[in-house]
Amino acid sequence: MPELQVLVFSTNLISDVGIDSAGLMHFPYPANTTIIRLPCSSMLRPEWVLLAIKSGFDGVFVAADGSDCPYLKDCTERTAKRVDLAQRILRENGIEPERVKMAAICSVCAEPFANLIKDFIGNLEKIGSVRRGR
Amino acid sequence: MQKNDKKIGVYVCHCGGNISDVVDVKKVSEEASKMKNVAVARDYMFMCSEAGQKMIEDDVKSLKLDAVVVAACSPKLHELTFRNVIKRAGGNPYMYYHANIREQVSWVHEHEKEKATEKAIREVRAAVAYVANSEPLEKITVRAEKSVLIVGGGIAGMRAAIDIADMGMNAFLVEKQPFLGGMTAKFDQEIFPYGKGSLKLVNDLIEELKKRHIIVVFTNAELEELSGYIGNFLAKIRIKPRFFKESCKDSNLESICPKKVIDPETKEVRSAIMMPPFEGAYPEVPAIDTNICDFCGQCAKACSAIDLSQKEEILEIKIGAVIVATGFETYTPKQGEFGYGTEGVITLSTLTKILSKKGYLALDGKKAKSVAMIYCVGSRQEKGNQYCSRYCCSAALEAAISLQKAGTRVFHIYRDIRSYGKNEILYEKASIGGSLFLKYNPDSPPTVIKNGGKLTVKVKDLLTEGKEVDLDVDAVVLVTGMVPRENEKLNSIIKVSVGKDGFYQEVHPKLKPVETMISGIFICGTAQGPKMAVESICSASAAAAKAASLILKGYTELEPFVATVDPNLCSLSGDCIKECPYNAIYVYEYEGIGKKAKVNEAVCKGCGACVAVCPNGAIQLMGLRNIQIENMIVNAGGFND
Amino acid sequence: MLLDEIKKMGAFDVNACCSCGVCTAICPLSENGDEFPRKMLRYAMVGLEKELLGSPQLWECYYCGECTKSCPRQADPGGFMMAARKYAITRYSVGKIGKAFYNKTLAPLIYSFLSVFSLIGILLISRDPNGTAIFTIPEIYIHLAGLVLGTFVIVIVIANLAIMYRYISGTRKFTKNIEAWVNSLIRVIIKEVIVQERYSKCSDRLRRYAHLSLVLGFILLMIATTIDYITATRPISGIVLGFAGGIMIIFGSGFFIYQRLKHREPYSIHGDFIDWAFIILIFLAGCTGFSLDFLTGLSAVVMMYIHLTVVFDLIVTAPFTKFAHAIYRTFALWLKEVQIK
Amino acid sequence: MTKLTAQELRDMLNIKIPERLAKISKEQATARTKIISAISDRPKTIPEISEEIKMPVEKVTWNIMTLYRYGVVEPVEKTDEGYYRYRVRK
Amino acid sequence: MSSLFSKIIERAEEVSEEKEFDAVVIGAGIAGMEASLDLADMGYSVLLIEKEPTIGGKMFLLSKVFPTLDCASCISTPKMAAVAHHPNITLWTYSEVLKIRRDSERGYVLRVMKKPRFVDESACTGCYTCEEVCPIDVPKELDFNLRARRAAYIPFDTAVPKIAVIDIDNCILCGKCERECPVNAINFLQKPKIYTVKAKSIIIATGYNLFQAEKKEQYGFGTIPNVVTSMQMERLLSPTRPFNHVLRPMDGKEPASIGYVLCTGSKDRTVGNPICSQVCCMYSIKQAQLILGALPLADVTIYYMDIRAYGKGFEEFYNQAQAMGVRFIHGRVAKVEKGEGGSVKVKYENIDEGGKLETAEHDLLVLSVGLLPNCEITKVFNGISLSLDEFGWLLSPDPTNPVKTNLEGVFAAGCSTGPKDIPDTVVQAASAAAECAAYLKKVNIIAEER
Repeated sequence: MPELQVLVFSTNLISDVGIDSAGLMHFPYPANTTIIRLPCSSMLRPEWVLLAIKSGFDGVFVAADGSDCPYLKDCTERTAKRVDLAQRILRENGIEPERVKMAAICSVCAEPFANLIKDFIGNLEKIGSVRRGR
Repeated sequence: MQKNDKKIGVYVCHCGGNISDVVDVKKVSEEASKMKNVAVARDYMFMCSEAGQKMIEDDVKSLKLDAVVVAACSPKLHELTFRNVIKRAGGNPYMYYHANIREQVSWVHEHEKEKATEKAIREVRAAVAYVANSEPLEKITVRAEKSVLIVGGGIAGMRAAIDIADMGMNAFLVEKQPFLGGMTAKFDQEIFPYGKGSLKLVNDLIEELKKRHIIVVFTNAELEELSGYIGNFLAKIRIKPRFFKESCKDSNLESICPKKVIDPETKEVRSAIMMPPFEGAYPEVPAIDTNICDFCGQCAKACSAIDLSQKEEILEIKIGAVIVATGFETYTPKQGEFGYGTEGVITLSTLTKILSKKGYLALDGKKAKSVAMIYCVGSRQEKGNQYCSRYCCSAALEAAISLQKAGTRVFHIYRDIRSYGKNEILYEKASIGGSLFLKYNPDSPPTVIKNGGKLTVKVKDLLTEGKEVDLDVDAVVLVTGMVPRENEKLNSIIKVSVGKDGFYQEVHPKLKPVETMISGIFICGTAQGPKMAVESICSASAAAAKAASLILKGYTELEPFVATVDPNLCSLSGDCIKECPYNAIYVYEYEGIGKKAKVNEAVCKGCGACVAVCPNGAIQLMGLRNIQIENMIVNAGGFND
Repeated sequence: MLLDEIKKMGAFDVNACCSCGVCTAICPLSENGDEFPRKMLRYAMVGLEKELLGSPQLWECYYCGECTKSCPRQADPGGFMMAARKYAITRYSVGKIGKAFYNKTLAPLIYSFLSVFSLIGILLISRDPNGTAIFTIPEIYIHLAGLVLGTFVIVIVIANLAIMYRYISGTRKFTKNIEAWVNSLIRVIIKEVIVQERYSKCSDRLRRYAHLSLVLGFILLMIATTIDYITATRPISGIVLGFAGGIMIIFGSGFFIYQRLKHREPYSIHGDFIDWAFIILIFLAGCTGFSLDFLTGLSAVVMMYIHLTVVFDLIVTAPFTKFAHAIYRTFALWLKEVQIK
Repeated sequence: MTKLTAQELRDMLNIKIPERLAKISKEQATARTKIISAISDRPKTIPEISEEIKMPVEKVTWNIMTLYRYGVVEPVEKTDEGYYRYRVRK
Repeated sequence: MSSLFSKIIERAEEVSEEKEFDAVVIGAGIAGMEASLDLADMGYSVLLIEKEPTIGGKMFLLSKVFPTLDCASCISTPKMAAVAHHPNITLWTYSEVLKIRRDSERGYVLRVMKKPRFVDESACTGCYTCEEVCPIDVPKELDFNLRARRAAYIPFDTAVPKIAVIDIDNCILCGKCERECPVNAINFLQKPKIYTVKAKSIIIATGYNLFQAEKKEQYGFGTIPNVVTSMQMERLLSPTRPFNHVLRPMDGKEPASIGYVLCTGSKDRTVGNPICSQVCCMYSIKQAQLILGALPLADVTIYYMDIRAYGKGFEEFYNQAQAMGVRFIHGRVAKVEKGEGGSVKVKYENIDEGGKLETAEHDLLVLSVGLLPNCEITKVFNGISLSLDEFGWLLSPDPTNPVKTNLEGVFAAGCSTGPKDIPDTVVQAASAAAECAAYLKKVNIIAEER
């Protein structure tokens, strides 16, 4: 089985800082992650999740801003809407909706991020890779 | 597809081993050099160094690179650095992507060197995909209002206002209380080593303030609303009436007022009429506390200067920047915390107030012969405030010196005496003056017992082999620290983020100590964290300097990362307009196309919320267009190669 | 208050102490379990009088000044130890008589009184039964007077030591083995009185020799006097010993007087009446006693009177003045040896 | 070839080179040669080199680290005692 | 012995053309750079003078900085680059202010000497060839003598400007560098140049001196091997470290146990410095954390008097160090002695543990040296005097304006007025820039009115 690959969407001002702080404090998490920064997690277009899975990623983790978001107070709700939509799209395409997950990562959430991403990858392992057929 | 003739340079930083100890940087640059459009890929010890920058600069010039990728530390540190490098080399600074392979790769995957290298390659691949689709952007120039709003009229706020005025800008100073001076005016204590009292400091600043007519002071006023963006903020200020047209000669006014209340801070009885609290206070005109006053009108009968018909006003002002100097509050111990609530147990702030008035401490009319001071109350706690409040050790020592001068013996029950810098002299002075220092372990804190009118402090003194010492004292002073001011309303207006300790969070303690995540809003003084008076003043003028370097020119430049609508794709679904939290999108009549959505660039903050909801992908973020993200997603993994 | 009492005796700067522990760690004599001077300072500052007076460590210090030189706050811990010893002498003394000697007006009065008293006594004793030769003294009277005096002093010293023992036994426990007590005493007398081994750990060598020569000088003189007394004549052994003892005392006390006048070392900077009285009396005793071997006739007699007066002053006041440290130190070191850890 | 400016300055100011410097330069050169030859057969730790060429350890460390920074030698492995072995960089 | 450099100084030539600036900033450490950048951003012309061949002061030599643990280079090097490239900043390195006098018309007039590098600044590419061929090894000051540099050298890998310089007092004028230089940049005939500079205002950012550890004889620095200063340790821990790892300077062994002696040269009247240096506690705690990162099995013990973790995030950082296993012992080290096999013995009283007298042995002992004033600059003031406080730091007489000195138009930034950590330094530097800008505005208005 090829190693699972996870795409992480982070946000410039908050969750990316949180992910950085995991680095600063040396909280390890699996290396089979790739991180793409957005300004705010509510920018996520649901179809990008499908695109990621189709491009070979086994899961998408959305590190949302949570209540710290400097742009929007209701950032979490908005992002949740996008992720709901993304799950619907995945389902419509015959893909497990569990492949996308969101969580609010604050700018000092070093350990929570490391744990969440470990859990997420652990869950994905149960589903397996999307590239299993290849 | 996009035109694919872009020349890209990829630069991988070792960060002096921070990255290269884990990531095989040579391999990353080798892989990068094989990527599409990459003209050159190099690695170097310190990309951010002068030599590293020069390397990129030279490459951009000689190889005519269109775009650059640097894989190094977090973009929060150096994205700007490298954008400037490209600019210097004559390129467009936005044809750039900063891949984070330190915080997000080498520092977290130390034990998986190969996988870390692979991740770094993926990050670089995504970055190359990004810049391959990037296009030159220009900064958005916005005219900036050469005036600054300062929130808080304590020493920091006043200092900032004076500096703003002196540097050639208009200053608006807003103070919630009826008088200027803030906390410093309440504790008249000598400022070491200046030999000047803090009240004198406040008075000096007020005098300076009064000299400058360019400074507009609003007391009894609050920031009600803040809209706009750097250089062009619109602030609404709510000014409560003072009900006094001018100063009133009759000094009996306070007793005429039938309403009496115990002031929560001074614990003294006062009326609804608030007289200037100290000589030289500003404004000199008294004010009526509307929280208490029931408009019985008795005072108005006594004094013609009182006009109870005054109404609240709301003022709108245009400003270019905001400096937040809202200060701190003192920690109030919980009932029973080190005997708090028992008679004779007071806080440091109460003690300083008493000392500034009387010069000695007397409870029940008798001068206290001995006083025990318990340090770190409300600071350095395992649960509660973890931080050190910085000023309290020195302030307590200063108070001890005054007490000793008045013949009172002082016991200091402390954890660490933090009289840093020149304040060490205070520690020495207090010591020589007869203070006894006893060190306690936080695991077995001192206890305060009141037995038959006698206060006893029991402390296990680490300095004396941990022996339990009983101190019979006349008073116990709890050396209380600073806590962040609770100001939900203001926080929701200015939207500056708050750190774990509850104080406003600066962007970076060393690089940007007074800047906030919101450009154009600065923090200073104790609003940012505990500080001594002089340090507060320094940070205030630092904030003024930073505001000046942004708006003094009369214009300011904004990053071009704003949303933009392709009117040809727009179906005017209205989703984006609903989605935008800043009301930056409106309907606009495009020539020859008709009514479509349009973005106000200066108001747009570039959050991208609109991007997600557009059914047609007509609205996109400059610098992060959908095609760029999509290309990053498709190429990052390299699974399709 | 305890600290104020001690400060009166010379610990002027002790308040500056911030408990960094350098004094204890730099002290060549301080050892694990019996640390000083910082602990002594703390006892005094916190007001733990029993702990302070119950600390044999007070007597371990020779005031070499290392602690004072390295004190970052210039709190003069060495000076404190000195003052604390003075305080202890007053507290250990029967009926707290010792306190009078540390009073700036009382002390000179006491000394004057004692001197006059002794002179009169000597004159009285020296009266010939025939009433003619006033200035010839039968030595037997002198020796007798000395014996009475000695007994008196010894009784007081023992009483003082009992008080000291009570304090020290309040802070530590001692072995019940008598043999150990005896062995320790011998060991202490040889090592700490005769050889002064511990003192060699202090850096100032000359000072150690001066102190050692003072102590040995006293011992030699004591032996010489005893020989004189027993033989009732002046055998050559007694003369030689007396001669040597005299020189040693003059050198020792001369050295300390010189140091005090120079005011350079920490231990010689402060000093009040009682310190000066003690050292000058020793010096005088040495000089007068020594000169007796060279003088004849009337001058010898006058010198003898002075000598006797000085020695009288010294011995009678011994349990209450600095002189007492010799016995307290020996006792403290002895107790330390027999203590159960 | 034109005269070196170094030579010109020497002549102009009539400079004699202090013996101290001449000695340093000679000593350094021999120290370096000795160290390099000591590790040419196999990598050695600093105490080993010091033992072999009879040079105080402090001096060997100083020179090894200088040579390391100038890229002449490199560390190879760490011994159990916590010393690194150095060899000449190829 | 008159040095060669002094002979060359005699050859200094005056530059007749006068230069004019709004502000002169003396000292290009982090404070000087910050103040210069702020003023320059506001549009004022700034001359930044640094006496060393590279700017950066002491910060760029540090490893990582507390309490955020980001690398010092990452913060200071971009600032250095920004200073070098700012259009409003003129940067003179390797230059000394000889004299400053007041001129009623024009503010201040300075005489500044640009010392010769003996290298053509415009030609040098910083290729290191001269350093490689130079036969003279000299202790490298910027590595605190832990290794050598050459008489011809480039000060530092991240130096700005990255130009070679020849240390003429250690040069034997052999000419090797001159022959080998690929761009023929070396020129021994360069002379010092003396400029007259007019400035409306001056900012003094001369920073601090480190306490010279050998002055505290009991601690054995310079006589006992493996006793190092905290600055040397800082270098050992930094990514540009002089050694291949964190090793003992005596025999290159990896230290298994490291001790820190706090308050070396601070809070100590025996060395004449009664005040606290403000940063030693924190940098020692930081170094302890870094050591545990580099040598996970090492024991680190910190001997302290009071831990002064007073700033934002400091207490949390201190707690973190305790959680990582750093030992904190309350007790000032009294004496340091040489132990077996290069170890170092320290004697102290463990005060909080019942006041026991203890001796500990460490592989490496770090003396956390304090900060002392570096206010030599006051000597160049001619006809006017710049006041110092009782501790020798620049006097700041007015708490309402702490960056002001006793002279009008002269401001103090950073550590010149007292010891400070980096955040405070940066804040104070910006503050000095603000006050300076306010002063310049006033001066300009007066000038216009005339």
